[in-house]
Amino acid sequence: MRLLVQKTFEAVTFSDRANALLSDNFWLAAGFILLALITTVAFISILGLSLVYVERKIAAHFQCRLGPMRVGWHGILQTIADAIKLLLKEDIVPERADRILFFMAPVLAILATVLALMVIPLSPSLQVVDLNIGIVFIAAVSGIGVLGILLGGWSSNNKWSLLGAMRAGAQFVSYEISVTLSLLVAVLFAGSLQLSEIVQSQAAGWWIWRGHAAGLVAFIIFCIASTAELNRTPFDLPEAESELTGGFHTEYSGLRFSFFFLSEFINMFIVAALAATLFLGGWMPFHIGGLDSFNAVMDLIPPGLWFAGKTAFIIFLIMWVRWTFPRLRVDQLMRLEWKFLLPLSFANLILAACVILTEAYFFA
Amino acid sequence: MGLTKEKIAPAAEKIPGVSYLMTRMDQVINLARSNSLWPLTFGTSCCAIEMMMATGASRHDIARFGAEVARPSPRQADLLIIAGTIVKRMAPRLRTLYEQMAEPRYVIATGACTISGGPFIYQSYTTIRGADEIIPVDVYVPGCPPRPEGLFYGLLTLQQMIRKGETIRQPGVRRKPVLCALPPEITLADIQKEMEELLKKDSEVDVEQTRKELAWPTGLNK
Amino acid sequence: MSVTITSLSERIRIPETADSPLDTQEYFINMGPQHPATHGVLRLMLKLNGETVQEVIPVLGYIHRGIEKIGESVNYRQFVHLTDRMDYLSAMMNNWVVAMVVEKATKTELNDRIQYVRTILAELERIQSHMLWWGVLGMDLGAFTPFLYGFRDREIITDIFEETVGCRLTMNFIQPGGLMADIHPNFVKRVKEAMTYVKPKIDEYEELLSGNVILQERTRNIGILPADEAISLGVTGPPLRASGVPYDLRKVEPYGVYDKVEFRTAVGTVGDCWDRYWVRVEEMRQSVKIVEQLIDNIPEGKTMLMKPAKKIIIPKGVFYSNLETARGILGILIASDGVSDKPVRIHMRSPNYNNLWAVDRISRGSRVGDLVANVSSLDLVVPDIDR
Amino acid sequence: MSTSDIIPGTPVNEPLPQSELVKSILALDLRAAPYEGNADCPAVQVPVDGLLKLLTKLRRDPEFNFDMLSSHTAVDRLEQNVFELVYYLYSLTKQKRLLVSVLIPRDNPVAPTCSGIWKIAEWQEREVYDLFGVCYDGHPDLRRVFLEDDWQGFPLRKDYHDDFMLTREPIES
Repeated sequence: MRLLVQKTFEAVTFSDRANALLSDNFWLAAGFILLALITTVAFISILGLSLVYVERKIAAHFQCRLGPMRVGWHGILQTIADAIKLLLKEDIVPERADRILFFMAPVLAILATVLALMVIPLSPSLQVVDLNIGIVFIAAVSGIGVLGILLGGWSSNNKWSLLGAMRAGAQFVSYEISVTLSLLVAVLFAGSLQLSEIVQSQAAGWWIWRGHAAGLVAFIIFCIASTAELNRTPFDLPEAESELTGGFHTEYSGLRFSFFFLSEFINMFIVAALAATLFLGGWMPFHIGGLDSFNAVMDLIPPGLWFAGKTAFIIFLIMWVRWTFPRLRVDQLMRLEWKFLLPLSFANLILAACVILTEAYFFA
Repeated sequence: MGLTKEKIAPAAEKIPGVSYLMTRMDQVINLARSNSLWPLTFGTSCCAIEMMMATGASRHDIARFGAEVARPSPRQADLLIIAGTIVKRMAPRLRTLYEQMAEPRYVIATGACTISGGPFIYQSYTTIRGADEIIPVDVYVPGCPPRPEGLFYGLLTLQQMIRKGETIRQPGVRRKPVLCALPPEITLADIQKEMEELLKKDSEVDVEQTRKELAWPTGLNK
Repeated sequence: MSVTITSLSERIRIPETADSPLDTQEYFINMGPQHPATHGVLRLMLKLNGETVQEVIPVLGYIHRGIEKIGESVNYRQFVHLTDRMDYLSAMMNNWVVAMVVEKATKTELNDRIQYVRTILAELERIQSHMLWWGVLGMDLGAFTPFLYGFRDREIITDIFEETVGCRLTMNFIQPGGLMADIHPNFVKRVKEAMTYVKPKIDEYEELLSGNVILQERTRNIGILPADEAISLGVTGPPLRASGVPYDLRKVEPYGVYDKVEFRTAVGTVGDCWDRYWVRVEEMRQSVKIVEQLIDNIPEGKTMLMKPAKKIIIPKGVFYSNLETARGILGILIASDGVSDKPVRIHMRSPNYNNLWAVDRISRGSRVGDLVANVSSLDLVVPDIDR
Repeated sequence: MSTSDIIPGTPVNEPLPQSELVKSILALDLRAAPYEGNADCPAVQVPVDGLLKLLTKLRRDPEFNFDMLSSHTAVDRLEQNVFELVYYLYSLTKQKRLLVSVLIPRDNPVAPTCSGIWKIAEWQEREVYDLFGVCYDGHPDLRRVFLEDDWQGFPLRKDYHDDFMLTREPIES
């Protein structure tokens, strides 16, 4: 038994632990998987609720006001009240909607989110599953999310929803290219598709500065393009309030609307976490190659904290942009991607390849 | 009265403790609902500016009560703040908007026009004399237009009403409404008591039936 | 002579063209009457081809209260408070135009104190109206924060109004023959404070929004309205001046004490959304300048020249007055029979009703997003359109 | 009503002296006549069949160049059984104002449209049609603007009756 526990905790990811247990005792493994499931659901809900709260508070302080104040200390329970209310609200299905697709759409949206969350290494010992094709997996499953949006907009049988969904589809397909190209830069640097290995490869320095201009440019492109994928200002065309009423989720109410709402915020976390993992070293502390004493001091801060700090910083950045900028127009959005970001991404990829060939890293 | 009691079979109440639990659950649910009133962005005229002042302006900031998440789509909104005059052409649209909102839904009527027709009662061939001719109203906020503080008072009154479980309605049937701006010494309970006495007979009004019976109030001429 | 009367359903009928299943078809979509972009209950029927706007058909009447009909049953003093509820963001100017036409018809000479106070109040109203517009334009283009900044600064001016007038929005202060009451003793001090507060705020607006690349992209060369068409379409106010016509009633036919102050008329060149934006921001600056010139020199005098107990009876005939509100030229026509203290006919020439129809002209061929920018740049107040 | 009710300063009704503008319009010989009533700006009156010709001349002739139709509305003169159509013209270049008045019978209220001269006339005429029922011949899109298409009657007419409308009884002083 002791050996088993030791084996379980030596394993890095949830799936490895479950495998380790499964080889020994089926019921223990089943219990472990159940526990893991509950933890994941709780993690997602708490993360979503706190992100909504943070967003509302940050927005309020950007706008010289206070934000939620009445429910709990400084309104800290506000989003819980919102969640309970949304869960118990009447669920309306429009008469002429396509019922099955209408039900499926929010589930697909949240499914994509949860799947993408699985592979992100939160700390060296906390990761659900460490796939050797992690990046490809993320790029693949995040595509399901837009399918949910498209289905939702189409099945609502509402012209505004349809317009919003079509915008979302066009936007996602376009910006996915830039996102993938900037992901490739990090893959080139690290020489692996496995996320844990990408993090390990940044032990001597984060790719954002170790990879010269290529890393920095890839990071910026990734931030811009993934903000567009998140449907947030200045790219919030699919749900542009002043243009399309509610966009693709105009007809959704109650629980199903909260699924869209939740997946949007968890997606924001995923994008921030991915950016942190690929370019800012994930849970890896701030290291400078060669300065061993400095690195040792940095190692004192737990890796989970490093990861949380980096992710929080990028989330704040995304929120800052949202509450500052106006919105682009549809054709301007497309022009930005196809005429500016895409060529830049390709050029950057070639530059990254040159950097690798010449091995001209900082602190190699 | 409450939500859980409607859904759970009465037989379950006989089990000891269930009744207590349900009451507690109702309280929690009502607390959550009262603290998360997302308004619909709806406004027709002057009152809408004061409503925007209340919801938007940093000085007043309705966000403190958790009600700043203004939803443009009626499906996701809980609170319909009728701000501004309702005319004949708008009336069916207002009715549609109300029907598109998901239960539980609450209505605040702000301003003289939505309460009675305001300055446009006489000689106007379109103005509806009070939004409650069209949809049931929970709280009235008088003023022309009411100050943002007045709207907050209305919102807080509505929150109190929800916590007491007083606004759950059957479709098509409505309770008599409560006026929000009370003088300081009169409490909500007093008004309710008085109303119950006065309106014992028709404490629940069938909207369709009343409309048929009640012609336009010609008595107002005097 | 044959007159055919059509209906809305006939107007929006699209002929069936089912030649090939691959043909794209135009479709109508309703923007409003409950839509965040139309600032109230304006309904725009959009004929779209994909996202390209082919035609805009405004459908009105969702807030038509029949103010002109009510006006025939009340006297002139009573009518003033109805005008507050038309263009509630220019309530002072709306009051003033009624007072102006009655004073013109009865040939009442006003003293300087009344004129000075009226002018100052009107300019304050113009500043707060433009502030609100600035915020709402930001919100329509997707930037939510300017909305709150505009509202925050507007409160400062609303406070001044509340102190002197007793009301924040619907003023009912400028009455035929003078003012409802004298100004508050704190008025001069508070206005000076407000002006020192507002001036740097306008620069802040410019920093926050005007220089933004996205705003420039969204407004430059969008919704161009050439000068000759603007005149033919009866467009007045900032949209007309943005098209390059320096027509400002405050300059052309000075009323109040506009002839005693020095200010410049902001004139655009192209007539696009950006020019309309710029003209309004510049007008805020000019209004601050006007208020600053006047506020120290308010002369003494009575503030009400007509005894409120007496009926106002204006001579038989047709009288017309107009002035420049924050949105354009507001005219009032009164037909009187010379006997009663109520008009036979009272007609308001509302600036918004006449500006609205330019939406179709400037939005054809643009995207839905541009349409929102166009509607916002015309700064429509729907109750003034419908009356 | 006694004379003391009239506030001091009210002038006695006296027609305005004819301005230069009115004189030059009368000289055009387009059946225009001086305005019969009292107006506070230069005003002319024209029979309904001469209206379009006069307005076209006023718009196109560089001497007048009235390029803006400032306001157009109708006045219901019930006792004379006519509608008075009022056109307020404005010239931006010359900065002059002119009132053109037309009387049309109440039982057959038809007038020519001037939407070919000023674009805004199309919508100002629609408003007048909606509220007074004045039909404009040749109007491209004549339909109700404020009220529903199936509305009965024209509310701003003096004899309009509506069961819905409340009337205030005059307060005796």
